[in-house]
Amino acid sequence: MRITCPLCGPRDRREFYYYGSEDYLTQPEVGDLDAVDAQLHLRDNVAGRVRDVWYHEAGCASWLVVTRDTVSHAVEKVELVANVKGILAKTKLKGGAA
Amino acid sequence: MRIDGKGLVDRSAPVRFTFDGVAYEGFRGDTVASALLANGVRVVGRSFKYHRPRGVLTAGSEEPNALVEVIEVGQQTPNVRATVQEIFPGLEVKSQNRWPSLKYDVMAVNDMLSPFLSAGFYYKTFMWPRKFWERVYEPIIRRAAGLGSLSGRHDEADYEKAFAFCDLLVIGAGPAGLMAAVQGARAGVDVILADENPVMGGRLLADGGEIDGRPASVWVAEVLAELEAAPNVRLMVRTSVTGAYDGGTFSALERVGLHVAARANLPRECFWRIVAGQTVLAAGALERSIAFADNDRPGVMMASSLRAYVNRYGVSPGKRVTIFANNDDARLSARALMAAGVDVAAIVDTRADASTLEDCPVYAGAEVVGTKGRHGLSAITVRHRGGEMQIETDCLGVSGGWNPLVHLTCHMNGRPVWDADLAAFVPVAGAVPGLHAAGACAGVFSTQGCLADGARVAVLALGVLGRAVRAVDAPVAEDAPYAVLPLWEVKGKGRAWLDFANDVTTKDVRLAAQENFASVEHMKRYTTQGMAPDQGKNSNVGALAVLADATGRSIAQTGTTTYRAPFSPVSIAAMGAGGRGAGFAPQRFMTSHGASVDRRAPMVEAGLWYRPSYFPKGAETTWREACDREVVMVREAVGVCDVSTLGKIDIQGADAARFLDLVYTNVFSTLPVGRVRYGLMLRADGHVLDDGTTARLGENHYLMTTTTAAAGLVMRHLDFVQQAYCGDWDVRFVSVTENWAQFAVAGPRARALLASLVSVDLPFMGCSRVEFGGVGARVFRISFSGEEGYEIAVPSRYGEALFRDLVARAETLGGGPYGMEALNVLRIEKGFITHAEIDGRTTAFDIGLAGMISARKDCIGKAAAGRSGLTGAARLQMVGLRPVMQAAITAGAHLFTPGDEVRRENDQGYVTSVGYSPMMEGYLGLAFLRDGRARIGEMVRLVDHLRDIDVLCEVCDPVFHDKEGVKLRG
Amino acid sequence: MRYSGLKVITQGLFGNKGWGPAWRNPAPKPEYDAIIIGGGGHGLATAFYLAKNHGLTNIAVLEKGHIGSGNIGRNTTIVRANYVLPGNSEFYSHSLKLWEQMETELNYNVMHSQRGVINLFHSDGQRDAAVRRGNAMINQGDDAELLDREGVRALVPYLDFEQTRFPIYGGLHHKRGGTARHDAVAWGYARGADMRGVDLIQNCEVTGIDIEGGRVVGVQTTRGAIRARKVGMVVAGRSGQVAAMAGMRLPIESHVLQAFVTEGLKPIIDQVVTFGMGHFYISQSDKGGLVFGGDIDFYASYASRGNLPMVEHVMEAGMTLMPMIGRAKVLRSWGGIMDMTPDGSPIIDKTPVEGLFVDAGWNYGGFKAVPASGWCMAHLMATGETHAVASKFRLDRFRTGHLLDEEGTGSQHNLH
Amino acid sequence: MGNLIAKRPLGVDPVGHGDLVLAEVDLGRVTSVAPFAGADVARVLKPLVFPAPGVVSSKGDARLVWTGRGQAFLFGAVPEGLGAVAALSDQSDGWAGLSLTGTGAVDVLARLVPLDLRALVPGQCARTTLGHMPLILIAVFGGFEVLVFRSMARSAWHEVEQALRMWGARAQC
Repeated sequence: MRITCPLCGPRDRREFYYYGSEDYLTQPEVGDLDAVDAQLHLRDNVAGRVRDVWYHEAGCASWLVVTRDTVSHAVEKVELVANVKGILAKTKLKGGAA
Repeated sequence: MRIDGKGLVDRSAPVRFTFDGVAYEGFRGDTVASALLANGVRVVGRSFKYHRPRGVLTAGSEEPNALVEVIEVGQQTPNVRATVQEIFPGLEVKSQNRWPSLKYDVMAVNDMLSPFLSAGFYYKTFMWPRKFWERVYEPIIRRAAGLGSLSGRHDEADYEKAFAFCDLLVIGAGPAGLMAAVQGARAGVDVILADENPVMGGRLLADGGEIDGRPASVWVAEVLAELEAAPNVRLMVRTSVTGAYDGGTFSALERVGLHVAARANLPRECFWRIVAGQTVLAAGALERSIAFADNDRPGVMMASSLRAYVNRYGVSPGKRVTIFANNDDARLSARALMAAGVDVAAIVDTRADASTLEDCPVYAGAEVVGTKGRHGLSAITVRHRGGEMQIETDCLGVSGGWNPLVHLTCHMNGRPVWDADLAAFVPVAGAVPGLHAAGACAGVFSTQGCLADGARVAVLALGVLGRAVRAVDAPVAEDAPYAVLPLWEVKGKGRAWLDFANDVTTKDVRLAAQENFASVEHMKRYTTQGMAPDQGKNSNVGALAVLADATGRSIAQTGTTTYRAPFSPVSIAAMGAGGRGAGFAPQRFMTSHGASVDRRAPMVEAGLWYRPSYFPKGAETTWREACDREVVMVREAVGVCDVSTLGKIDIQGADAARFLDLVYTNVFSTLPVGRVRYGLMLRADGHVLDDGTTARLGENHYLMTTTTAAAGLVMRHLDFVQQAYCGDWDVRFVSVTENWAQFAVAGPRARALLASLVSVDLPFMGCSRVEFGGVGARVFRISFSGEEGYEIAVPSRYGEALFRDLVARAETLGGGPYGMEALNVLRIEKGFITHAEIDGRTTAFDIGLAGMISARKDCIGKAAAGRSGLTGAARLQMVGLRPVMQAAITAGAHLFTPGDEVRRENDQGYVTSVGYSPMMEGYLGLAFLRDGRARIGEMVRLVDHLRDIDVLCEVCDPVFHDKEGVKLRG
Repeated sequence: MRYSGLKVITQGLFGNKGWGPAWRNPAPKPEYDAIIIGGGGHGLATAFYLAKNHGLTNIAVLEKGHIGSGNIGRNTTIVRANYVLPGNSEFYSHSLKLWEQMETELNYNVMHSQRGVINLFHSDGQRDAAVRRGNAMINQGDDAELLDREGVRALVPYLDFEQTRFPIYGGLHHKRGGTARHDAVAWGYARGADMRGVDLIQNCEVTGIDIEGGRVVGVQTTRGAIRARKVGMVVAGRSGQVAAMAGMRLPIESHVLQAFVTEGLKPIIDQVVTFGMGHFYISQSDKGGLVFGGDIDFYASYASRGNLPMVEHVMEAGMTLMPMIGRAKVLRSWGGIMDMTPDGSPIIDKTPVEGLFVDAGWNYGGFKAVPASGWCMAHLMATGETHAVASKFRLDRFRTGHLLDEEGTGSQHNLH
Repeated sequence: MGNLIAKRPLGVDPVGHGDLVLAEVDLGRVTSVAPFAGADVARVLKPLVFPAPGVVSSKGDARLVWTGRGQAFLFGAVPEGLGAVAALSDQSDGWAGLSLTGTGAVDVLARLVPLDLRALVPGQCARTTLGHMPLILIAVFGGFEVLVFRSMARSAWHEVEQALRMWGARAQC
């Protein structure tokens, strides 16, 4: 399997670490157990097109959202997590006392 | 029998080798099979189940019968295809799966018992008495089964792996593959042409026909010369492409050193990972057999292999040969044999309208119904229109038609489709993205057709690569239509083999159907057909045709089993090249490694790192003596320990403080510059990820420390949090673990030691930049031992020198170096945790640090940590344990309430860490105990069944040493 | 027809003409008392125990392909009861006891071979973890024995004790652990269920789950609608898709686990050996093939095939641990689709839909669980009550934080 | 205290086959540079430029080698004022440098590096792996510079050296 890192170009799967569904990108608010469940556990688990989160661990250290097919393993699109719009909006970040 | 003037072997280079201890002579270019056939050796192995004598069946890697062991000094390779193994001087080959000898094999008794050994018989018996399975039945079955043997000795040979990249990969160098490669070469793209044979040309060399009116081998040589001269072409011989994977990645096995005697540094095999833009699969086709009674005798061979032996090796496999076929292609073999002067006794053609042009008896509409010959074929029985007759013959070439080698097209779950005209499965286009089948593997069987198809498909692939080219003109070659009348089995009495390698007959397949193992997968698994070393290459289509017949379905309805990688077997050593010994994972050495080894410290693995276990001294004979001394040394004087393996992450930026507040449970934005704070990090799921200290080096500059084990994990986590949640924050971080060598100096005399080096006055949890003789260094006043402690960091190049210097200074103060054992005791005495305690299931609540989750802010994992299951009295909580009567205790023991029966239902917890405290003259333990903090002062029963320990312990606060932290603060 | 050695001989004497079908091919009825979706090991065992233990025989197993075509036919056949956490311990202990009587119970030789499982450890810390595990096994009533380095050497002398990257400190020996012939387990349960009247309906894919007023009333299939007031989803690998038909999201992500078998070899590996540091395990089948594997490929997949990085990792692990297998040739690789849960432990529970039950999330440990899973799922479907040994396998435990995380790797589906 | 003695990560002599040479190289001063958000690093870096992914910016002996997302390694002196616009960390002691130059350098590294090395030409670099080790690979004239973690230098040397030996034996075959 090869993934085209937006920074490094096409690379072998061995350079990447897989985290899981893009559900992980939504940080839950304290007290919202539904959101915790949704972030950490419940999955659509589609046999087909999914968006999941990878890390170019042996490369540029970018976190990536990879759009691909879980049946054919075809990779359709690779984006930098940092560039994926809407993540920050979905995450009502309360951290950072400073 | 060698035929003069035929074959491509080097007649000027005789090669001697042995088979079962007998010396034989062949020529350079021979395989073991061709050389043995040339020497008239017919029986080369015994079959898997019935131990019937077996001879060479094919001339290729699909060989199911002629599997042998290649013997080296102290090592052997089992299940080597005699049809692939090239001979070289000194080669030693042995037959296998027989005892005591190939000729007289005791297990051949199985052949007599065959009525009771039908498909799946073992599922119906051997059930009583129950204990007999492991003790009696299974050992007998295991010994009888299996083929060759491993030596049981480490494989010390060299193997390698490599990566290759190309625009166009061409698999197979027969007519289609050569044309495709030429097309690619001329288009100027990077081409790799891989072929499993030692010489390229494929069936052009075996068939021995003509191209453009000249011998095909001449055309092959010209094409190869062109390809070899092209800088953009890489020719890979002896290279079998074994698997198709995602993204245009293919695996391939190159036999690098198997055709020569072993020599230093020459790898036996190389496992290639080839990444191709586009791929032309020109793998060819395999001839298939016809099942008839006793069709497994030595001397019964595939018809096409006969001409391969004649044309490639100059060998006739028999003196008086017959051909049994249902198609025209087999006539090529008859003609090749006759042209070489071999007596062809007859052609038995199943087709009533078969031509009778050959210069030998041709029986049209006839079938072979039986064979004779105990250790090799002596006669066949033919049923023809006029009745039955016997023909004396020592070699029978069988052809049931051809099966395209669709395997690689199916490695991504594709299924081939049935082509009724060809009576064969053909590949489906697009089943492997970027891979295009050409020639015989696409169902094009004439030489002319293959040549043209190779060019056509290469043009298609080049088009995808953006190179619009015209197909080069194919040369003129044989272009006969492929005429076949399907016949899978000759029905009649006796056993008719489908799968030679696993001894599966048509009866077995019919029995499977009778018992309703009617799906092709059920039949395969019930009969084991297709599960032998040839993976059914010789039998799958025939077997499912018989199954289709038995179940009243068509072959297309019956379908195939799944084709899976590897196409041909690949040694574990090749795919695992580099993994041997220490190669499995990189070794990480601290700068003090050599200095520790100099002091005879046993170096033990800590993840990928090596750390000193202890530093033996004088007459000490056990690790405990050294450890006890080192602990006392730190408690009473001063000790030095290399802690460089801890992860160090340099964090900078205007939002660095805010970022740390997000990833740590506690607050770091309030930490003054020049101070250090202990921090706790949670995973997103609210469990403890890691702990460590972080120093504030400047207003916007922090240095984070992680545990050794979690260094990589934490880096990944920080990258995630930053990129996913706060990509717009101004924070930058980079690992500086490797850049700094860091040493702990701990003990009541640590301050004195430090003072001898540098003048610095640090408060507890303070840090400062210092200089040693021009070298910039950092000092942190932190402690993992409970004593006054400092950690001194210098650039790694100075690490060894500083370690030696610190140890020397410590020794003048009554101290010295200490290792992991002492470090562990010291931290247990102090109740400090390691990953023995934070094992991934632990919450902040469990370790008594729930208060560290700041209420003033959010942090990663806080939401999930709020789940009811992560806190409360039902959780196991960390406590200290002290055994009564100074008994020994052990980590891994479980805890019970005294008086309770020792069983799972009453389990109260377990011990994570144990050390012997020389200061307290007794064992101390850290443990997780149900509702533990409420039970301090109570007694628990500690039970370690595995080490026969059963003692009462007092539950204590986990901090045994200096509870108030007086010594720590100095 | 009862199987026995005598029957094999008498049938053999008469050309094996008398063996009848191992199971029938019934047409689906319009209605059953209960339906099991999934004719794999767990589904067949559920049907068998519904019939045998609870007398429920008007039931059907619906299988989209042929029975045993999922992970029961695509695993490395290891049977063991060596879990550390309460909740898992009692379940796998119960399962192992059922394995030990399976041949008698099914009158089918599943070749359950208690040849022993050796889990190696490579550091003091790993020894402590192994001891904790071994003690948990003994506390549960199962067997465990601690081997030191020499103890390991006596049993498996071919390991590389000198040069391997992570030195062998010792091992945890679970003598009652071992292997079984995977397909035979499916066939044995299928035959047993069929004999008790269960309809095994192959080539029957469920395409919808009919729910009325919050309770299940039947299923839609490629062979028509079938009514039932109780439906069990036992479709590991495809749990997410089937649950979606009932409008549910499960705490499951599907992953591919590869495994490998070599050409047949004379006996050389007599136990199951596992190498935790290298994520590698191996045994030798009765036919002689070395059967081995490693970790999942780590990315969500339904492809039932994997990629080279994990292939190579597994082979490299084999070469550092036991380089004597270097000359063995891998004959075949395959991939199974695993229901991976966030804590690595399974689910046997009711669902929010009345009458709809789920048995899922077996990660890569489902084979050894087959009998107890069937036993407990049958109990749940028949009585509506969770069986005592499966009481922790609740669907809502992730949400509440009552996790069964044997590996301690946290809520990440692919890390267990 | 007296001066501390500096040690090289490996301290080994070059090995080779034909004109192909594997040697340890002194990397000199190495500083990781990660520009702060919105900061004008271009002005300070001149004549070097902050490199695009996979690119080496060089002028004389000074080189700025891209090493990851938002990060480059500066080989040589640190320009004044750079610390105000970028996070700087000393990496001079964190990495071991090997050089592999001469005929066959691509073939030998192809045993260990999962990249099409023919496509990596001087002026380019890559973050990838050497076997199982993190790698900064820099294409230079006639070969490559191979940067690995200092602690892994021995393993890296061993693996490249072994690949070189086997490649040499093949060449003689």
